[in-house]
Amino acid sequence: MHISTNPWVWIAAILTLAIYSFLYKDNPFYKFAEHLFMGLSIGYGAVVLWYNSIIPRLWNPLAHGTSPSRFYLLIPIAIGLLSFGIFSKKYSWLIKYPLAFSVGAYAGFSIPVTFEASIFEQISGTILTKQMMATPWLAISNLIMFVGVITTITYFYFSKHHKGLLGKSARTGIVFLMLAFGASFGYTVMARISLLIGRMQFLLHDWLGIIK
Amino acid sequence: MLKKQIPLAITFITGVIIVITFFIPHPPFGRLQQDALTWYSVIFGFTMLLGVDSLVRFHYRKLRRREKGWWFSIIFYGGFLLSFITGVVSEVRFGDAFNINSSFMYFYNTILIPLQSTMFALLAFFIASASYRAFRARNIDATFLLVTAVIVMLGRVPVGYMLWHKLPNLTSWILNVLQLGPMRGIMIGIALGTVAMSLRLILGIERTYLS
Amino acid sequence: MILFILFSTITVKAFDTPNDGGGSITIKAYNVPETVKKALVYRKTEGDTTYTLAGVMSILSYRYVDADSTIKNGKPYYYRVDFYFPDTVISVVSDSPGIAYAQWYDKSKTSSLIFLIVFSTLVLVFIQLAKKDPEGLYIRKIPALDAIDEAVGRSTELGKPTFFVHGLLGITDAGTLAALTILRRVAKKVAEYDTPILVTNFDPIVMTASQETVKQAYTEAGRPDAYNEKNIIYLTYEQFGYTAGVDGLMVREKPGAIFLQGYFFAESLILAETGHSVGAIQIAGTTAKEQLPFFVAACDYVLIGEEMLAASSYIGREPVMLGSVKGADWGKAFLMGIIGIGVVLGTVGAILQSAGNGALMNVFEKILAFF
Amino acid sequence: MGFWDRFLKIDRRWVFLVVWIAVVIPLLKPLGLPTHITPPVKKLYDYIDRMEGEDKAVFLSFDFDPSTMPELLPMGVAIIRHCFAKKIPIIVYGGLYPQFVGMAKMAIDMAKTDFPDIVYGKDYVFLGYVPGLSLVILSIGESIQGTFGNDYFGNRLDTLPLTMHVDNYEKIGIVVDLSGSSIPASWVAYAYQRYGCRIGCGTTAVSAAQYYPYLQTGQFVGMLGGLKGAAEYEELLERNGIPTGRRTATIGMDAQSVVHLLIILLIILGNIGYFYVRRRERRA
Repeated sequence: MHISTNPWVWIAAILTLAIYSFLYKDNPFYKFAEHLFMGLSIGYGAVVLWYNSIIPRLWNPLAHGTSPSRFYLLIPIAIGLLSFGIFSKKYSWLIKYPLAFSVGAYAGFSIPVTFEASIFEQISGTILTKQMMATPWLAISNLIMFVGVITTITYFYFSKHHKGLLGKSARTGIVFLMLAFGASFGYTVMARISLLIGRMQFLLHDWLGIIK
Repeated sequence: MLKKQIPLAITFITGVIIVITFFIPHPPFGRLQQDALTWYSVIFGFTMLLGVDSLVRFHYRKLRRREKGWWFSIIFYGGFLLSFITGVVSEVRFGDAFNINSSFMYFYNTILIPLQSTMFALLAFFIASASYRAFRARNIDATFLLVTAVIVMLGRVPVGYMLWHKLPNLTSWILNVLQLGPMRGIMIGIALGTVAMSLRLILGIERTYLS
Repeated sequence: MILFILFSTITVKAFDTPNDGGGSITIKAYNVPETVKKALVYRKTEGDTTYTLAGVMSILSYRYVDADSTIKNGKPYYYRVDFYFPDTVISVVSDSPGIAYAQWYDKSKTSSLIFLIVFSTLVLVFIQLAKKDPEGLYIRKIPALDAIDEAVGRSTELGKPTFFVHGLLGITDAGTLAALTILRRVAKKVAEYDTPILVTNFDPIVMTASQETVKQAYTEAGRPDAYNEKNIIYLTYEQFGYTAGVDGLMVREKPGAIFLQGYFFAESLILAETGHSVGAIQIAGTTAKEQLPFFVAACDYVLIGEEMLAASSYIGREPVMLGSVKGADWGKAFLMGIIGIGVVLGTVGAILQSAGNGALMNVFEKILAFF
Repeated sequence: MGFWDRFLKIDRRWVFLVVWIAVVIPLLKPLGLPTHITPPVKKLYDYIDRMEGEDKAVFLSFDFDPSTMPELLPMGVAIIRHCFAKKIPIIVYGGLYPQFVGMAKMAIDMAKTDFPDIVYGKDYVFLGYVPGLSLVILSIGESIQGTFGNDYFGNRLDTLPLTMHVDNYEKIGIVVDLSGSSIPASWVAYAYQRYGCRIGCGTTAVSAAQYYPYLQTGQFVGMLGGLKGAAEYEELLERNGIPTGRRTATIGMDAQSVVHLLIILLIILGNIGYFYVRRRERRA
């Protein structure tokens, strides 16, 4: 056994144990670690927001920029400030302005971006090419993949009765969906357990030095 | 008018301008798209600030009223100030808060990270308890899900190979083929649903957000 | 001498960078021998006597995009590229000057434009048709939405509260907007049955929207007096803090029905597991495809991806909304048609190509390249 | 109340305890389950292995933070060890986001221990963070010296023998990106599709599924998926006589096997109880 002499390892280990104590029951140690974690990560988030957004996007252009158009940046700041209206009963409707802009902008951006990034990419991946049919096994696999795409889409067909061919296809689509969910389930479980193992190795190796 | 029509008009105009300028590189339109993105991120920054602000106020209220567990709010403020102040100090000292030698990154690596990964690792325990309490083969669909999950879980560890040496291959095939199709289908569905939703928002048909 | 002939075949072309807002010229080199080690691009304009260094050309793609801030539209720029070989340096001058222009239309985005037009037209046409003939509209059953009444009803019978848990994204997310519509339906039922509701929020803006939504639902149900703003609570703007908060409420209040609606991350499993353990009927909905498996395994009903986005049409049954859903469905049919045509063309093309006729394969490859 | 009723109502803390034991025991007493090598890992290993003696470098990018560290860090350590043992020059890049650089530092420190004759600047170089995200990937195609200027320690890159020689993708045999996000796709889009540089990928178990198509199309040379991928790479090092140090991933895999079996068992038991109780209630 080689117990760590590094105080930071000790701090990390104690905090790790404090969080695990939640598994027994909610207790002051867990609450302590949880609140510390919340405070640190919000503070961290604030620093990241400050240095990655506010400084390069607002401060630098406004303070050091030369182009006259930089003062347009004051408009979104003014709109953004309206958000703080929600803290007052009387002026809470002011938030509708930044909201209206955000929703409009987000919707506007998402339309072409969704086409390019999600739809086209998925479709061009689904259209079977010659390479995808190179061997019989590959051909069968890709055919199954193709059926999976089509039947899943038909499951999300809302404006028609799901009966007859559409009904059968939608039903197959659900089965495909469940198989896919099962696969993704298995993978996610694996990842979470890997994390747990990582933490345990930290406790047993880095901190207590029980395992080599 | 001030509370409904004008916001709707703002949504419509912003949305339409951004969609159209996507296709026009010629100035000033090409730049408009970029500017709108900057505006959006600035305004979005405020909504994030609002979240942080609400949280800070929440704990302030708890402290002032000495609500149950108020002293945890002191811990919250302690953590908040610790990372915020070290962030500022590191920026001044190193010119970059993210410099590996800065105290900010040191706190990040030695405290925040272990806390974060421990939080995520808690999920392993919940998965185990959900496995026997909640994951039920209620119907044939749920059965498909659970059986596939079990195959994948076995196929990705050495035990699976020992049980049946083709299991890893079957797992890869499930992931490559069986999973790919439906995931694509679901993505196409969500994408089309999002576009339809965006159109409804721009046209002012969907206006829940203004209620 | 042989080397010289080899080198002299290099040509350099300078042209306006396509599909941009101007201020940029592309320089491309052709027939460059692979032995080249480095290629530097120099620029001069009318009136300059010497070239100045513009940048380093990629020796894999043999392309350099000169977007220097000094470049003005409509003005000719002359380029020289120096190719460094192990033993010599060859300078090649572009055969004509490059002139930058701004384009009015980005050709590389044609496919998006076509889809945008087709899709919006479909949606708009069906909205118009729906307005004219509201009777002819149909929407398939979505069991998870039908189960709302049952869940709230059962919760009332048991004398337990109903929980509505928002996801972690803000109000611009399509899933959050859909969740608000679902909340409205839930709140209306709750008001009718006169049973308590608790709405938990992650985001302060979503919280104000939720307050308005619930208030309206109570008014619609004719019970504005029963609305209590304190039932819509803000928890925290931090993932695990939120999870712990909701968990604690579930364990203490033992709700009879739980709605988990919106975009969730890793916490989905913890919430669903705790909800299941207190014996509540759970109706989940999310567009987060990574979290769907956990909801499907642990909840009674789940709105899967797009089902959630169709919720506002399903619940409201307004012709305009239903029309947009129908339009989106035709969009799906259109996409499936394209995939189908692509597959047929590709297969037939491949067969014909192996028989010596590559024309169809060319068409197919053009279609693929279109995306 | 019968056995199954009580079993289904068991306090979940007992389950937590069993999970705890299932993780700790294999860590304390490794079972030594054999590691089966899968083709994507073998391909990546072989590709790097064949670079021995060639005049090209491996470019290893650490694009992850501690939340995925248990899965991805052992991959980084194993690949660095591979390069050190075979004297394949390696550029370790601290990643596209500033938070990632600590991971790379840790991996180098862990890998260095068994290779005393490795010289900094000649055998490996450590690059730090520069802003620009995908633009960084693009501009490495033009010039590494131009993009970074200095290494992580502040040395000018044009003074280090390795980076004097390797200045863009032309001299990079492979870029290996370790990430659980969409960043490997950016490396494919910019480094592979624009500059033809080959890409390998190490990713989390969760993300591996989404990257299988990249393997199929050959956009990735090979791929390490999750802790298992890392364990396979460690196994390949071991088989080829390369010092592996502490085989973090392999040790972890034993625990992983046991916990997977436990969870499967819990699902089965839970469902047996569920069906038993349901059938009895139907009869009643």
